[in-house]
Order: sequence, then structure tokens, then C-alpha cells
Amino acid sequence: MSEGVKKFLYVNRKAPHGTIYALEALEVVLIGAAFEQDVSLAFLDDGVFQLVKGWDTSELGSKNFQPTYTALGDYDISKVFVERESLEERGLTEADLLELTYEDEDDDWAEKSSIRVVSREEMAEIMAENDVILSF
Amino acid sequence: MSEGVKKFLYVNRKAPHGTIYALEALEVVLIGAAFEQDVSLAFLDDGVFQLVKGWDTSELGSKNFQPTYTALGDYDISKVFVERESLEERGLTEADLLELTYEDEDDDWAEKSSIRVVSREEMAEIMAENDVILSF
Amino acid sequence: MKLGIVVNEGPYTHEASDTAYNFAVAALEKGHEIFRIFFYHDGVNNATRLMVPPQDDRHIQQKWSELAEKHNLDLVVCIAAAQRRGILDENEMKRQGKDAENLAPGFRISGLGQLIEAGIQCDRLVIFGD
Amino acid sequence: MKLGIVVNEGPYTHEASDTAYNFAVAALEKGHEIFRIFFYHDGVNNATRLMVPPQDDRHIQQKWSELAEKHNLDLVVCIAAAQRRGILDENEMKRQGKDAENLAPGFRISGLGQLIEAGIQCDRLVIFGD
Amino acid sequence: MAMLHIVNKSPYETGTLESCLNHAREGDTVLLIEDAVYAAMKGGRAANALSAAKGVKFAALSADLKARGIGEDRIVEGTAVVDYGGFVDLVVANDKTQSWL
Amino acid sequence: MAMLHIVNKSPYETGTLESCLNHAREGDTVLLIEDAVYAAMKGGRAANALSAAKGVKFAALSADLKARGIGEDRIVEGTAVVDYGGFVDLVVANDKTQSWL
Repeated sequence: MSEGVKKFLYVNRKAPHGTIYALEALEVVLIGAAFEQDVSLAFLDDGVFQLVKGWDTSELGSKNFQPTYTALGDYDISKVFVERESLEERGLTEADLLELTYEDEDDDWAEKSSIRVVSREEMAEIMAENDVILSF
Repeated sequence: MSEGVKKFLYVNRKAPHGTIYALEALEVVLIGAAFEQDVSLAFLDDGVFQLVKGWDTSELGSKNFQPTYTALGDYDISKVFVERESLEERGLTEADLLELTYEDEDDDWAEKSSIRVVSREEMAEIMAENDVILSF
Repeated sequence: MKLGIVVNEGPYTHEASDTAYNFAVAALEKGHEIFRIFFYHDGVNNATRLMVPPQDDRHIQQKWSELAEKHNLDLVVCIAAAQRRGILDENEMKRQGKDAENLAPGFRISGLGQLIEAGIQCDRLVIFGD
Repeated sequence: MKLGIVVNEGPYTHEASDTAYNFAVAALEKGHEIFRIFFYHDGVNNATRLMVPPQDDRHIQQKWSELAEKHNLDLVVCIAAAQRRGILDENEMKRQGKDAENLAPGFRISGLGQLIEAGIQCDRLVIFGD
Repeated sequence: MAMLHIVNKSPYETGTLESCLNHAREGDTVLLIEDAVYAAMKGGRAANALSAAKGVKFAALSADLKARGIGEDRIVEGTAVVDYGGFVDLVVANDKTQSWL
Repeated sequence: MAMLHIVNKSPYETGTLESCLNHAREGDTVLLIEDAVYAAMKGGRAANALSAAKGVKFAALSADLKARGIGEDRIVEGTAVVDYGGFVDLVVANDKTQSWL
């Protein structure tokens, strides 16, 4: 960790659309990306629903902000942790989720998946390792 | 049921203080009492916490609106149904609750308890018997 | 049928306002009468004309105001809930000695009796909240 | 210690604002520095000077404004969240072509970068929400 | 005297749907809207609650299913998918509504 | 590297406290504030979760207990009662905080 760089973890635990927290959390993540800190995103509990692909908000009449998740790689956000137990409880698998990718500058800019499905115990470790936890 | 009189049920399912719903529900009940409809109150789930006596909000700094519950009898509100299963889950008994009373005009204005602890099944029947359900 | 609608949450933060709006549009399309739409709790925040949502998103206050104008709807904002949350019309501004007001067109401020009256007058009352 | 505080819910509706206020007072009494208090989501609604709570209840906006004046606190309202919800100052009023503004004394409107900066600069960040 | 119960909370976050099902009676309908539509997703733990409820009809709002990427093939059998017009029809067809907030 | 977990939801309404306890680690502290103080009431079903959590310390905010009529005699053993100043001390004593919203 470079001097002056903090590890920021954005914790997403709420479903999208029913409330605005998912959308406004993303707005913080995008602004935060400009600050050159070490950034990770965590999705657990109902937060995993934020990554389920195939949104169509036209009948509801609200903004479809799903493309913003896909753009996270362009903001150099490459660490997206998704809790396995949360997926399983909800009958979801990784195949239900958006494909989020980033280009790895240490590997000749190869395109790689940003999503890492982790166990509950690993998620607890990730939380413990970070310096600042912004929860939504 | 007299002509033009509807049976109103106010359903309270949320704990007090954490959110404003308990307080603003009471404001509706007090205004509604002036309309000469048939009024009942239901307390279930975390709503039963609204009737736990002994509030002291001075350290928190918010308004203590517990006396308003005690005044419900003065507004001719005499039917307050509390769900037994909700009390039991929370380790509460009727002894933990406020004493709510009304004066029975059909019994020489004798002071009687407004609180009736009912089973979940009875609560479902009460809901079914009412015409308008205002939930908070 | 005569319908009453209650909106208990503010715009954008909860979906309740969107659901209520879409429900109201569908009810009107089916020929039902909407007796009144009552805004309570944070629902009063739907009525501020000062909101400026992003251009690629819906403008919830304008949607309500336009629907009210088109169908001559009665949009009532609870006065007690509105006072706590800083929603006022010109009358209230003067009465409370404030220097600004923010009520959007098509809304009016009135008492909780309007909610009870909707319960009495309507064939069905539908509540949208959190 | 240098503390940052985030308030994510509006006044009265959720207890978050009361808890954050009481926490801030206690932190100042213990001699800690409050680097910034950031209002996000519905938290921006704490900053309207148009609220008129019942006389027997606390006035949450005034409590924040007075605390800010007494201790020279930096109360920052997120501009994006505020626009959606109808909270604006005179600058924003002009920029958005609105005819009124409602920001209370002691609050200022700024961007989300102020929240990130608080996360970077503070020894601890404490979030109050729903 | 049938009732339309309206539920809008995710069954994975709150006990609201469970409480509703504990009070719904034979002939009643439970309409899932907003985040409650997740209850109708096949394979999820909450789907069992829908299968276990006897004598109660279920419906889910199409706009909310679509917004969340839940295709009709993912929905628990026996749950009707309705649009806002269908929501209005359910309100009319039942004697009263109760919103479980 | 201990963490202060702050929980503000009733354990009877949402699964927030349960999720927090699933992620809290040995040496961490869980502070119950607002409606979460109901978790610390003796005799309630949620009190078992507190007893079952190993290696985690619990505290509850006095202002929220008093506002809800929960006397100190009703609180699960081993749960510390702290005022707002004690809340500040817990924030300082731990390396970071996580609010479970």
C-alpha cells in the first residue's frame, strides 16, 4: 500500500429499484475512483441482486442504471467481491450475473473478470482488511 | 353497523422511535376519531413495542409521545388488539404494556381495559372484518 | 369504481411514488375515478417544485403535476407531515413567517381529515409506502 | 481524533439524524475534531430551513445549524442528492432557473468528492442511515 | 370478503411477507410488488413460503420483475404475472386491500 | 485490527443483525443502536443470537434503551450499556467502523 493510499470498501447489501441506495452508491463509487485510492466493492445479502443481468425498467419508468456497473472497469475498478452464500440462498449462480471486466495493466492489458465469488468467511476477511467502509 | 359507518382498522407493525411511523399513525388515529366511524387498532410484529411502558426520551432528545396512547380512551377508542404471538416472540407479557382504558357507556361508564390480547388467527379475522385498513 | 391512493414515501428514495403513479395511470385508463391522492409521511416530498433530477431520469414531481392537470386530480399534501419536512405553500409561508415556499402546481396542502374522508368515500383505498 | 460523520436519512422520519447529532455533540465534548459532516441520500432534507416542527418537539435543522455555528463545523450537503430532492442554495437556484431556495444557515452544497475526502482525511468515518 | 394483500419488501431482508402469509385467509390474494417480487423467483429459499401457502393466490407485478431481470421462466409456478392494469383489476376484484409496509 | 459494527435495525424485522454476526470476527464489537436495542432484551427470541456469538463483544446505547422502556434489568447479560460518549469511545478504540444499514 503506497503512503497516503487508503483501502476503501463499498458494501452493497440492498436490492436495486425498491430504494435508491444502489444507484446513489454507484454515484459515490464513480466519484471516488478519481481519488486514486485502493477501491473494492462488496455485494452481499440482497446487494447481489444489483448484479443480476437483464434489467428492463421501461414499464416501471425509472432510469436503467445497469450499464454503469459494466462501466466500472473503465474507472479502474477491478475488485468486485460477491458472496457465494448470498447467491445460493437466492437461487442465483454466477451465470445470472453481469459480466464485469477490466484490463490488467500488469498482464499486457488482458481483459479479465472483475467478479470474484467469495465465501462468507472470505468476505469477513475482506471487510477486516480495508480501512474505510462505506455501506449502503 | 349503522348506515354510512365504516369499520376502520389501523395496523401498527413498526417499532417506535427508530422511524416516525408510530407517531404519525397516532396523529391519523386522533383526527380519524372525530369522524364517528367504527375504529379499531391492531398491534402486531414490532408494533407491539409501541405499547411497552416506561419510555424516557430525554437522553435521545425526541418527543415522548407515549402519553398520547393513554389518551386514546378519551377519544372513544376502546378496541386495541395486540397479537399474542408477537408479544411472546419478543419476550413480552401483558404486564409490560401500558394500561389503556375507556369508560363503557353501556355499563354505567365503568372504566375498562381497551387492550385485548388475541391470537394470530383472531388477528387475521379482525383484519378480514374491517372495511378500510390503514397500515403503518 | 371510486379509488383513493395514499403515497407515504418521498420521490426517488423509495419506489412507492413510482408504483403509485403507474397504478393511478392504469386506473384512469380503465375508467375508474380517482377521488383523491393523499401524500403522507415523507410522501409530502413529492410536492416540492424545487427538485432537479438528472436529465436522463424521470421528473417525479412534474409527472404528478401533469397527471393532476390532465385528469383534474385532487393531490393533497398532509399539512402536519409537510410542516415537519419543509413543504409549504404561500399561505403557510406567511402564516409561519417563512421567506420562501416550494409547493408544486396541482398539489394542495390540507389536513389529515382528507385521508379519513377518502377512506369513507372511496370503494377502495390503496396505500403505497415503505 | 479526527472524525467524519455521514447522515443518510431525513429528519424525523428516521432516527439516524438524531443519533448522528447526539454522537457529534458527545465527540466534541470529548475533545475530538469533527472534520466534516456529510449529508447524503435523504439526509440532504436535514438542510431545509422551511421546516416547522410542532412546538413541543425538537427542531432538527436548527439544532444542526446552531451546532455548526458554535463549533465552526463543516456541514456539507451532496449536490446530486440535493438536486433530486429539491434542496438548493442561491447559486443553485440561479443555475437551475428556480424561483426559490431553502438551504439553512451553516450548511453548504458541494460534491461527493467531499465524502471521499472525509474518508481519506479522517481517522474514523461513522455512517448513520437506514 | 376477500382481501388483496400488497407486499413490497424483499423476503430476504424483512419478515413482512412471512407476517402477511401468517394472516392471509383462504380466497385472499397476495400481490408481490417492488422488491417483494424476488419472493417469486424459482430456486430461492423464499420460494418455499409461496409453495407452502394453501388457499392463497399469488400475483407479481410485471414492471418490477422486468426491472430486476427476472424472466417469466424464473417464476414460481402458479404465480400470475400482472401489469399495472392487472393490479387495478385485483384491487377492484377484492373487497379491500391491505398494504404490508 | 478490530472493527466496531453498528447495527440499527430490529432483529425481529430484518436480517441485518444476523448478517452482521455472520461477518463479525473475534475481538470485534457490535454496538446496538436505535431499533436494534430490542435485540438485547432478555427473553426475546433474538437474544439467543447474542448468546451464541463467540468472541464478539456487545454494547447497547442507553438513550435508545431508555426511550423504548427497556430497563437495565431486562438486558441480556454481558451486554455493556453505553451513552453517546461511550459510543464515541468505542469508535476511537476500534480501528474502523462498519454501519450495517
